[in-house]
Amino acid sequence: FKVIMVTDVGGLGDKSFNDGAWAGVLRARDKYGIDVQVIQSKEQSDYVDNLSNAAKEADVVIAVGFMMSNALFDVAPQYPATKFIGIDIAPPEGGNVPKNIQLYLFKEQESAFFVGYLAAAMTKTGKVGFIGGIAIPPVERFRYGYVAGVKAYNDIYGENVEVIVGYTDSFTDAAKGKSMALAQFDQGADIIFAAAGACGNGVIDAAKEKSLKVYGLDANADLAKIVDAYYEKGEGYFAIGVDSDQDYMAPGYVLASALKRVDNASYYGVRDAYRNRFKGGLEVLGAQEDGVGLSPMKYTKGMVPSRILAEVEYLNYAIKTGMLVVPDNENDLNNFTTDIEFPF
Amino acid sequence: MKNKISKNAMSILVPVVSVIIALFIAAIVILLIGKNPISAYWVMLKGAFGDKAAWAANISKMMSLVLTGLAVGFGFKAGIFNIGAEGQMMMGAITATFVGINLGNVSPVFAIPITMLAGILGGAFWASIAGYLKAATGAHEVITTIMLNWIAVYLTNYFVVGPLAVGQGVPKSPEIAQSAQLPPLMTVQANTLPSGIIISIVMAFLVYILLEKTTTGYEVKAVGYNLYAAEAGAISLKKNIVLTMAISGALAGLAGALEVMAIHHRIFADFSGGKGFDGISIALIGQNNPIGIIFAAFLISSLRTGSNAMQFARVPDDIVTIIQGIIIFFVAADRIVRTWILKFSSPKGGESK
Amino acid sequence: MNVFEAIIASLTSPVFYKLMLMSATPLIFAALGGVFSEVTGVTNIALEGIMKLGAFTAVVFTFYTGNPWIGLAGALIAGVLFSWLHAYVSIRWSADQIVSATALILIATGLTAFLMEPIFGHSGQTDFVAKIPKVKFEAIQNVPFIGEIFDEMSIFVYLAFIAVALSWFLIYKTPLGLRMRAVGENPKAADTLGVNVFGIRYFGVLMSGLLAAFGGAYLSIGELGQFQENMPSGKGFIALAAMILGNWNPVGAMWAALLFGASDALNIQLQSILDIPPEMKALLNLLPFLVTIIVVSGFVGKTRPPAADGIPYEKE
Amino acid sequence: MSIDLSSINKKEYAVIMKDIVKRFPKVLANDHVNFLVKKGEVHSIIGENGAGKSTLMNQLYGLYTPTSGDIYIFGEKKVFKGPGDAIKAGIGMVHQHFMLVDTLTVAENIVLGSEPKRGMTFDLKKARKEVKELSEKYGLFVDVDAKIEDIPVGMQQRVEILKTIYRGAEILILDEPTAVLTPQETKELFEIINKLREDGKTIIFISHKLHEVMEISDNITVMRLGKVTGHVAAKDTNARELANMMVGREVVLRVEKSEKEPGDTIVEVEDLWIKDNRGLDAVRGVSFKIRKGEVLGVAGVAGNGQTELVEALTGLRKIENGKYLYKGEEVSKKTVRELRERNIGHIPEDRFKYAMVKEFPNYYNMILGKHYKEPFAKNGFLNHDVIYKNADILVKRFDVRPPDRTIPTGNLSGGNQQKVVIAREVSFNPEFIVIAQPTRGLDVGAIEYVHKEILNLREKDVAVLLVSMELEEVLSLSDRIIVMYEGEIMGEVKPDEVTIEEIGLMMAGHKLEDIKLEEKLSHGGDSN
Ligand SMILES: Nc1ncnc2c1ncn2[C@@H]1O[C@H](COP(=O)(O)OP(=O)(O)OP(=O)(O)O)[C@@H](O)[C@H]1O
Ligand SMILES: Nc1ncnc2c1ncn2[C@@H]1O[C@H](COP(=O)(O)OP(=O)(O)OP(=O)(O)O)[C@@H](O)[C@H]1O
Ligand SMILES: [Mg+2]
Ligand SMILES: [Mg+2]
Repeated sequence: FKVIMVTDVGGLGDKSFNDGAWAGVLRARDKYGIDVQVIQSKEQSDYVDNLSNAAKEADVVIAVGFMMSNALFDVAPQYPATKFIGIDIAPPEGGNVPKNIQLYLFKEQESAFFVGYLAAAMTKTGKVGFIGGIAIPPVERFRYGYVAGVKAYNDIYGENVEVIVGYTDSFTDAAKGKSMALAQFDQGADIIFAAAGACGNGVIDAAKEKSLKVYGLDANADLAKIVDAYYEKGEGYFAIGVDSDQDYMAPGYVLASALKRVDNASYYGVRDAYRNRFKGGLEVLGAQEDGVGLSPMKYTKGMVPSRILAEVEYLNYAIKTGMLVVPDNENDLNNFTTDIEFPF
Repeated sequence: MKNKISKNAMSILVPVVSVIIALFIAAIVILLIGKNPISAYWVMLKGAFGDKAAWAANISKMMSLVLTGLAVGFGFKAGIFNIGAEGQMMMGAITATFVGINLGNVSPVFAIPITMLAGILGGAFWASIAGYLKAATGAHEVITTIMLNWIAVYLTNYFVVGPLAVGQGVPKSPEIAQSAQLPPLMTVQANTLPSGIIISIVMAFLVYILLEKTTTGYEVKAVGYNLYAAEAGAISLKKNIVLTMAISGALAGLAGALEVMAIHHRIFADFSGGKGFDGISIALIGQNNPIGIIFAAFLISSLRTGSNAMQFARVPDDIVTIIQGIIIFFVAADRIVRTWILKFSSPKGGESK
Repeated sequence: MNVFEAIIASLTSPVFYKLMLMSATPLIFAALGGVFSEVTGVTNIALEGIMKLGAFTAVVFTFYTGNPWIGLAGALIAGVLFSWLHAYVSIRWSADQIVSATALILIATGLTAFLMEPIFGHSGQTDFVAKIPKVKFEAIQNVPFIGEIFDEMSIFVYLAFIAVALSWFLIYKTPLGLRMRAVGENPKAADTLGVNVFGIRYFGVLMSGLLAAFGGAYLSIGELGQFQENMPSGKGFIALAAMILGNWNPVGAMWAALLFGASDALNIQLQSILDIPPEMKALLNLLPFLVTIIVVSGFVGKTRPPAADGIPYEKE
Repeated sequence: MSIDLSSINKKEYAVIMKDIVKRFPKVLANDHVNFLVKKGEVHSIIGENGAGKSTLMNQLYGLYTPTSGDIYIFGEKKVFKGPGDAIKAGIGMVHQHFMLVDTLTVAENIVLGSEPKRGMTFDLKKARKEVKELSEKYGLFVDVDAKIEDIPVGMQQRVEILKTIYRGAEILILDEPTAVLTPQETKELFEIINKLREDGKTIIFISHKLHEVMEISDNITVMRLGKVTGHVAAKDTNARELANMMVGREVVLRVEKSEKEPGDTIVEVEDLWIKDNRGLDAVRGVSFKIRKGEVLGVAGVAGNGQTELVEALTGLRKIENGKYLYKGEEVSKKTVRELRERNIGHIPEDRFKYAMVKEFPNYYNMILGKHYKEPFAKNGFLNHDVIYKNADILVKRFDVRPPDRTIPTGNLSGGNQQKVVIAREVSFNPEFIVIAQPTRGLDVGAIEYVHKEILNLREKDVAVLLVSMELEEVLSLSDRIIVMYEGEIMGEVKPDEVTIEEIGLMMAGHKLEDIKLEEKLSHGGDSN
């Protein structure tokens, strides 16, 4: 039983969805002892070729990334015996998904909602930032959710936390991410959520640098010192990670990460195919399905008041139970209000 | 002068030997990471030429590489370094798409040439900006074309997430009208053999004729070699600079249009995949000769297609970028290669000149 | 806030100047590199590739030794060795310099991507490594506006300006500089006076490797502490433009790099200040490139390369 | 022809080049050359273009390595790895094509490679001072702070000489130093050479101008086809004999033009103003007329607006003000192409830069300027059959060597390149032609040829504007002569009604009427 994963041009090492999907494949390998391989695409026109070649060799082919949509729908019908998994790929315009394709989409807005709420609750300046890569749908869904999270906080507490938005128009230029983060910090934001691929590394770096300055620490200071300093000074700067758990990249400076469990998607897909339970069609993974969520905040839990943690937990519950629907488009976002009341 | 190798033979031998040397060096690298170069190359060969699908994939890539190579090579002939084929290709694709989606119900007989022309004009216009600025103000084309590349990238992004955006998922434009799509020559499963390749090759011959048989070619070359003499010889430099850029851009724009019409049927962010930049390598390997460029484009497309397959032998495809670099390095250092060839082909060994 | 107010707000903020310097620093280094090479008559469009290799090597050496200064040294050595390839074929074998430089860019791209897996166990981006520490100067720190600009500034930024001064001094005030300029303008004339044309050209190209690698190292271990596959993101080409715009003069190149940095900073700040739809914000990213084109064609007009730039020198 | 070194006193000779062979891939440039120069003499080398003179000297200066043969300097055997070694041995060379760095100043050019230092910096002050002192000592006036690109050729020549003296050269090689000088400048140069000779320096002098050679040399070596064909002492020979020795046949040193009545006025220029590259007025209110079948010569020291005038008349430079009438039509705003369409021809002064595309084969260079017109092109396509035939005819008629239409023109010798250019312009059947410095650097044989062609044009009723710094040339070819100084015309004269002195005075900025007035005053009743 062989699984081949084909990446988009981002390739492995994006510390984002390609890496995430591969982690899921590896999890499946360890569990079921299957043969796995990854093929990376250099340019957009490689997709058809790589998927076709993979389809000839493998039982399951995973196409990672929304960029591969067209290629996937062109290739899959040609290889009916092979099962295809499309991650972050929406159904074709007509809506009919070929039988041998299982698509996974994510409710990015839900995970972004958590971090938006968290950021609004944690900001000392009344301003938070959002940095997008290119304004593609998943990035925009992150933004809708994030802004909705801030709005929810404002509604509940009658506050007026603002969101500053910027786009690097790149998923790779970390230097630009850093510059933009510094600019937003300068405009008064103290927490920034980066949904901009590798540009986010620059955002994290900027938060760390600014915090170090406030805390008066050096770069190697251990976590306990950071937490103490944060309380002592009563302020600090944070980045918020995206897709995978990026909290470890700068412990104490990444407040949380808005998870998109791409790994779960690829794992579910391979598992189902291996167990002959492959259904085909579209599955949208939200908080309910463990497809999105908030990182465990391994390093920053100690910095967040427990009441806020409890509120986020409750919001999670509200979303999972359908009490709360997070907007996934501009229109819904503009009309979004919340009347949630915490039971505690 | 005992072993005289003719000039023509040499101009073919140099790139061929360069390829061999590059493959040899890469083989050592592959060995170093503990893989078997022979099987890696075998998979690569099969990947590039092994079956119809491989050929289709290969030729699909080659289609626009020929054109971007011609675009850059044509500029070089006139002494202009057009680094901007990438941006011109994107602009060509944008304009072709614009026209392609707004065509309505017309016959392909009109739709295809009109869409193609739109791409040509888009690329030509974009390049002419640099040409015009050079002619009018002396602005260096290397600066302006680099900047125009970036602007084209951001404009493409803007169009596919803004005014042209359609549907959910990939930010993309709508599909161009069916009548504006170039039918494939052959379909092998999901791969198609685009009929655009015929247009590319015809263009190479047209460029050859333009350069060698027309007054425009004569003037372009004269300006490229010696602009002072050209000017004294009744050739308008300004007109020529703009014209050269326009033709160069038109070729790149056509590449963009063909990508849209023959392969993707729409535009999306980052769709050019650096083919405009590859044009530089291809022009250089093909020594700015239109016919040489056809072969150079085929070489690069084969390496690329083969490299995708090589990953199945678990050799990272980045090795192919290195191979491409080494080939071009030796094309640059052609004198070293010549010396080696002479040494190798002379019975006594050595004694050249 | 209207656009005009936003621009004023941006220009009066110290962060604008900080961002400008950060954006300009790698460009200054690489553009200086270009100046060194081309002043002696060898074009070097491989700056992008050398920066990339420099950025990567800096991280690799830091990764193995834990010491970013050794990383920097490694980057510089790599830059020099790598540019030696360009020097060797261009100078010794009269190679076409554009072709050879194009080759270097490809080799750097391939090599860094290829080596990431064996060294770090994954591709795309390297692990995080120690950065060259930021510096503070108490004296500057306390000046109101200026202090904020130079607060927590990378030492590379200072080095960039020192490099400009030193380069200017070397090129315009020393015998070596005189010889460099002579060789770039008329190598034969220099040769007839016993000046070692080849030696000077090697020096120019190797210096360009050193400086471009400096710029690359700034990107990786100066700011981010990591190498990413796309790293210089075209900055080497922009540096090339800065060199031309600066008329092949270190000080001119610096101004050009600062101009680019300023428009980049303005773009970034305006995005944070202006309340406009996302696609319009994305469009603001065009700003630095538009500004450069306008300046090149509007204000500066013709710049003049060294007369022998790009022309191999052959003795007989 | 070998020499026995034991039979001579090596110490007496500054230079002994023994059995020098220099082989280039395609030519044997020096074929067992023996060349001896005594200490303190001025020794000339003459020979046709391509005879191997420059090649021989380049070996003496360490630029080329001899294929075989030995070099002795002041009796000591030397092997030069590069010019640096030759400089150390006391040799200095002023090259045929100036070796100056245009963008550097005079002082910088002179000290380049042996710069005075202060600490690690280049001591410009000291350099300027040393150069000034040296320039005063030898009367070689230069503006130390001017950039080379801004100074006239005459001064560039002096810079070149100062470069060698600055390095303490004892042996000076001057390769065609007078090719670009005015008679006045040549005179000054000869004074300098004499001063240097008195100073004990040894000078090797190369020139195509035989009267100069006669004037300045002690001894003369003649080269032909890479070999030395003779040595003579200057006092034992004359110019005609030298010419014959060089070319191997009788040469006409001065062409005779026919008596001819010019036709109607075809070119009329009135109050012409033209700017130079720096935006300064280079031509200031010049007026003249040229008639059919008439050669109007323009004399003057280089840099007095002649180049700008030529460029303006051929459409290469903007005319700021004034009238330029051609056959009654105002053409001052016309482009090069529009002027060429009207049969205005141009033989530019800088062959390499303006006259041809080096890389193009002869057949392409022979149509440049009319390449877009029938019969060479039709509907935008070149007609190669016609182009080839045209080239074959011209190659034959103008005796281009080697007679091959496909050779890139840049690979021809200078004289043959000039033939290609002349062939083209003549074949375009001009009605008016602007000719600048047509014989610069050519040998006597080639000059004879070019002069004949110019007179042929005159015979064919073409109006000719001839700009030349060779006074002899202007005098022998022109019907009328105008002399330019600082952009203005000092006067118009007929060649047979003027003395060399008068022209010289005009070239130095004296107006003709003032000269005449002065002559009248000083000679009183003598003349009339
Ligand atoms: N660098 C070179 N490479 C190949 N051949 C050369 C080179 N330089 C000179 N030659 C050849 O050597 C011959 C002698 O050239 P040289 O320049 O010495 O002639 P010359 O006597 O100085 O002529 P002129 O009077 O025109 O200056 C030329 O005809 C040419 O064929
Ligand atoms: N660097 C060079 N490499 C190869 N061939 C050369 C070189 N320089 C000159 N030649 C050859 O030398 C021949 C004559 O060149 P050269 O310039 O010395 O002419 P010349 O006879 O001295 O005429 P002139 O005095 O008018 O310049 C040409 O055929 C040319 O091919
Ligand atoms: Mg010569
Ligand atoms: Mg000579």
